[in-house]
Amino acid sequence: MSAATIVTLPDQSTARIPKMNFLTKENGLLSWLLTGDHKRIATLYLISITFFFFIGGALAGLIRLELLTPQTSLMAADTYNKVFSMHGLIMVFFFLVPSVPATIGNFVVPMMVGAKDLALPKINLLSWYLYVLGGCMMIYTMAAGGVDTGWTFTTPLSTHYLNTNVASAATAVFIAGFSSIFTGLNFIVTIHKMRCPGMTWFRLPLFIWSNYAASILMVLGTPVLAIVLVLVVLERTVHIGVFDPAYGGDPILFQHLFWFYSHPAVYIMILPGFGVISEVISTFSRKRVFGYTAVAFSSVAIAVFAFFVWAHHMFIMGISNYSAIVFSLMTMLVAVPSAIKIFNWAFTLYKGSITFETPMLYAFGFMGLFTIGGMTGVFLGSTGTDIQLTETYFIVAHFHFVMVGGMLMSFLSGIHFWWPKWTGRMYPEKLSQLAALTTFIGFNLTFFPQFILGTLGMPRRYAAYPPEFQALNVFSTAGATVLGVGYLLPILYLTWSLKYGAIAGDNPWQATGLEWQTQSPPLTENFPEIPIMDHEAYDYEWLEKQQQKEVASVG
Amino acid sequence: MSDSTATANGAVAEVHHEHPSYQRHHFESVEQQFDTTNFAMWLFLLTEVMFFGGLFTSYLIMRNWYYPAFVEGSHQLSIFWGTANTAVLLCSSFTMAMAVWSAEVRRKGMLLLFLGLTFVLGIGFLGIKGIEWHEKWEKSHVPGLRYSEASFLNPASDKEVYKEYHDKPLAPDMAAKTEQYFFLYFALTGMHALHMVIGVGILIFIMVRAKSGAYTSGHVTFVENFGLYWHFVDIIWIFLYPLLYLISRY
Amino acid sequence: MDHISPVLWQFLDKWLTHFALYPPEASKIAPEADALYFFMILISLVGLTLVVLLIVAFSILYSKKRHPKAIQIEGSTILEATWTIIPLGLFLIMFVWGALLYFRIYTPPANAMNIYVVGKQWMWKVEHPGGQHEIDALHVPTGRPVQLTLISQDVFHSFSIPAFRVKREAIPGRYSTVWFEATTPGTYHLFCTQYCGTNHSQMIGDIVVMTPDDFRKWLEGSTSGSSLAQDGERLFASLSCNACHNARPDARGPSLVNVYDSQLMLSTGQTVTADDAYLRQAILSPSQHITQGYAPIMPTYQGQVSEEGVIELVEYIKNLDSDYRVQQTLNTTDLVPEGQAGKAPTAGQKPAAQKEAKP
Amino acid sequence: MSEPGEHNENNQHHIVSPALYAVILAILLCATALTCGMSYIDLGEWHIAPGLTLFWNPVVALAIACTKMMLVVLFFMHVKYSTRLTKLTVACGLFTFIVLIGMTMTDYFTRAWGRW
Repeated sequence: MSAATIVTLPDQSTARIPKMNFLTKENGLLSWLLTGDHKRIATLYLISITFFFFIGGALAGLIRLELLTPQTSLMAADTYNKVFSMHGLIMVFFFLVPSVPATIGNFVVPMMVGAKDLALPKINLLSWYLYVLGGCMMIYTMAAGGVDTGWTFTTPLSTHYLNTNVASAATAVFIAGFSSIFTGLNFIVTIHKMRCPGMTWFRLPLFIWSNYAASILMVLGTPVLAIVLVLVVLERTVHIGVFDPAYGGDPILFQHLFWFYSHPAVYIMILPGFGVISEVISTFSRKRVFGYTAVAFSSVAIAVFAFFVWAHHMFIMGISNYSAIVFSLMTMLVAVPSAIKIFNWAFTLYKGSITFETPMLYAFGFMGLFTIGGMTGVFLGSTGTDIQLTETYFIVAHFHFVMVGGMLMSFLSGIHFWWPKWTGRMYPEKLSQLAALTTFIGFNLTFFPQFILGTLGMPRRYAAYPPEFQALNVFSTAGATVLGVGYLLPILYLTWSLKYGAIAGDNPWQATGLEWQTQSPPLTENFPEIPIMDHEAYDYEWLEKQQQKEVASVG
Repeated sequence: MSDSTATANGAVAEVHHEHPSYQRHHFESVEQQFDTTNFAMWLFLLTEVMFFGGLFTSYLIMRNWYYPAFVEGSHQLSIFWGTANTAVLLCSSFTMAMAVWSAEVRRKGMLLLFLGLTFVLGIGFLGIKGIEWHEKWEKSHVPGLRYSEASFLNPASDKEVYKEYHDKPLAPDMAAKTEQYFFLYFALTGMHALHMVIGVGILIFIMVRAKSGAYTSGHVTFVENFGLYWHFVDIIWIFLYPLLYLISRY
Repeated sequence: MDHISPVLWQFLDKWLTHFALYPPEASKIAPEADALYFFMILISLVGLTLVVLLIVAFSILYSKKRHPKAIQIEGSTILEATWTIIPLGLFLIMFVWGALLYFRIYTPPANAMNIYVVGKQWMWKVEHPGGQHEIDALHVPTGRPVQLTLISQDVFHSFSIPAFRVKREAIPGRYSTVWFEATTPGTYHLFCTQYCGTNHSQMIGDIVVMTPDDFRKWLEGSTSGSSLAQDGERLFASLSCNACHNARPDARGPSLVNVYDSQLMLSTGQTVTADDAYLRQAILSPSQHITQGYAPIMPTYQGQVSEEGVIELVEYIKNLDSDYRVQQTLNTTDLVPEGQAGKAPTAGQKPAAQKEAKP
Repeated sequence: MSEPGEHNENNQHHIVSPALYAVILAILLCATALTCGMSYIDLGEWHIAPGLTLFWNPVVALAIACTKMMLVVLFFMHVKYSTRLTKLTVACGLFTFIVLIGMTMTDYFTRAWGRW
């Protein structure tokens, strides 16, 4: 063990990947498509969301290219509208929502609670099939000419004024929504009912707490999105409905119902990311997370408050000003738990023994970017500043700081962190550190100028813009190129590592979670026998004793 | 959620205790399996509550805004069929509860009888709903597809309803809002009927399996969970009935 | 600039000459909005610096090289309470400050001059009370509060003037209002910021702020010949509104004289203020707005009158302070002479004091 | 939130007797008849404040519906005999449902207060 790293790998000349593991258990395509194993489903999810991430990313690239010049020089305005709509729809519903829960969560949640599988393996598989079905609908939508509603389906634009493929896009989101409901449902049931003996609620890793909170939001929020999309499609078909102002309907009602899901949805996206960060920070500073209870309950608090803040998307849209004040106040309250988390993570480092492997670098990136993203969220939650900043690039920048700077950073952090467990092999450390750095620099170059653009008043969703905004847009596009490289690198070296990476052994990070106490890649039912949890979460002293015992018994 | 064991077996040879064939591999005990699936069903019902929640919210707002239109729209519904349907659905809930009871006390004949009764009542409900919808079509009260405001602009022309309620003619702009009422009527009852159709479909599946004795050997989970679903659909109707049918009948 | 500048320095030069971190402050509210904005920036910077400092300092002090053995700490209630209460306090300050600003921006003063704005795919139509029509442009004077009454005739649009720090959505089917008082003459951007379909990015325009003198000249120079109220009068006549809404004893509809801004008792027993929004609703969906003592016989004008038409009617009713006008209303030659246009009537609390001069 | 020892205990399946089911059904049918009958009687209204009136008919109808729902939930759906977790789940669903409707209504009911 060198001084700069905690990585402990087995002797490479003798080490082998265990012959029996979930990847080698059965062979053939059918054994994957009909599997009930959460780890295989997680793998299927990982492949499919990566696919959609790169489609969404390519669309983002097109957006940035178009915005290089003030005119609509690369594509016509309606093409641009379709491109950003598809970018939003794909990234939100087919990448961000399922990203951490359906891949990493699916993979580690049962292991962390010490179960053989998720409670409902077939529902888990069904959820993946629904995801794929929704994804196919989305690809069909794109092939059939796209949709240009923006990802928010704003009525009456989406119901009466567009003749693009709104119905198929709504169906795609509807189906993907049920995929997300089933994942959330499965997690809640698993966390309640499948914990191994000794695993009390306060011995659960924080990753479980945050996924639990996100799952509550999925189960309770998503159906409202489903019904609102049904109403939109109905209104498009029969040309009458409750959102139609010409017939006495109220378009703001759509906003209420849509944001009732879609605001909690951003917590669905970010909460699991919080969980990853808790795991990573603790592991690489060799310390129990500072104020475990506070961090755990702050996740639950976010989940509860999330349902009281949705109308902050509508401050200037004509809701009652009294109502706006109430929602603004609740928004301020929901910001507090996030602040608590940030400081608790920072103080986890205090008196730790810190090393700087790739997951930790991503986690540091996350903390910086999420602080900016979170603080700018307060700008938008405060009614007065919201008037100036909403619907401009400030919103775009804020959202991307939270979602890309927060969620994607934590997703990449988690992927690197659990990669050895997943595949049994290490990724190349130096290259991945480079990728983390590239991503961080590229990200800031891309999205920081957008804060200034937004403050200057540049509206979002503009295919063409006044020429004085060009300089900052050029910076942003340049940054996007760097960011693109940062995202392509992991896909290359992670694929490479599948065959050539160093053998990782059971627990390369010396982490305490139950998932690290089994072989890598794990067995089909995770543990040779159901573990008994006899220590607190993040108990590094327990781990040390355990290892000494093993050494002693081998000796 | 059937009881076949498709889950791949553990790689390492595990020492298995004897357990019933319907116990899924990743559970430690039958009780755990029952608890888990039962809880999952409840969570699924939560999503259903929120699914209808969006519709109920829309309904409440529109009703508040266009109360006169909702009153006269509601007068167009048949209170007889509506009440009859409520009774039918409540009875089907009772027979479903009895079916679960039969499974628990392991009486196959009784189980089949009560499942059959539930099925018949479910179909009966859908049939009555069909009659009502057909009547709406005949009277041109299907929003967007076949709609006429005649019964509201000139209630006297609609003799049967007029005889009973003596509705005053609605102003033209308010008469137009009756379309909102019927839009919500069809959205709410349509969504409810869709759930009934799914329920009846699963009921057929259960009856087939019950015939082979699958649920009368101690494994009642699936019947019990389906019962929860069926009662939930009943509860939705319990609210739809006063909200849609019983607006200002005096 | 049709193409990307080929030479880097040209680009940098352009950037440096145009460089700005925030838009010009051209309205009375702008410095106030900026004060809150900069306060928030300051707090954010402090917070960010604190987090980064903590991370960097701890990373150096407690790196594995320096600090090979971690010391387990469970947590600290005092510290956690600190970073719960301090952010909460700061957020609450921002909340109160923001709310005060919000109410200020969305509560027009009583003496504001009213200008109507209709949004449609994809243009802004501006209607001055004096009858000046503008498309994708808005001329306003300095030193005078201006209230905009916004409506959309199709989808959501949003009327945004970054230099004034104000923005308000134009909602289909409902009036919304916003106000500002311009301070610096010049030309500023007007954007539609709510995505509204294909040519969303073309729905832009200019806000031209002029000195009061220039503004008066502009009003006189761009008059369309008749004021909004006069257009409304014609429409009122052609729709035969005066058949019922007259002050005769046997009138089937309530008299509209001085109705604007008065308290009306409705047939439902509610009392409402007859403001712009009420008048609009009463024209388009009359049955929900029946004045007590009248039968619900008024037909709806939904789909028959355009949003501009409704605005003209509202403006006409606003300025109606004698039944003489209603009686004479078919006689369209009997109109207000030109030159009154400069004194744009204002939507205010004291209708009698602000009426156009009668012939 | 936590449910200590939820693995093994509390699984004594409470089997409700058919007689109780029949009684519940009878009450439900009576309640249906009652709510139907009540709708033909004008129960009047309560003027709480100018512009804010409470009509008793829908209140009574909804109260009866809620009672019926409670009976179905408690007995037909066995919640009365279920774990605290199930009860909490039901409560959670009702709570979110009320938040959706209630918080949306805060907007609609206060729009009339101001001149915006």
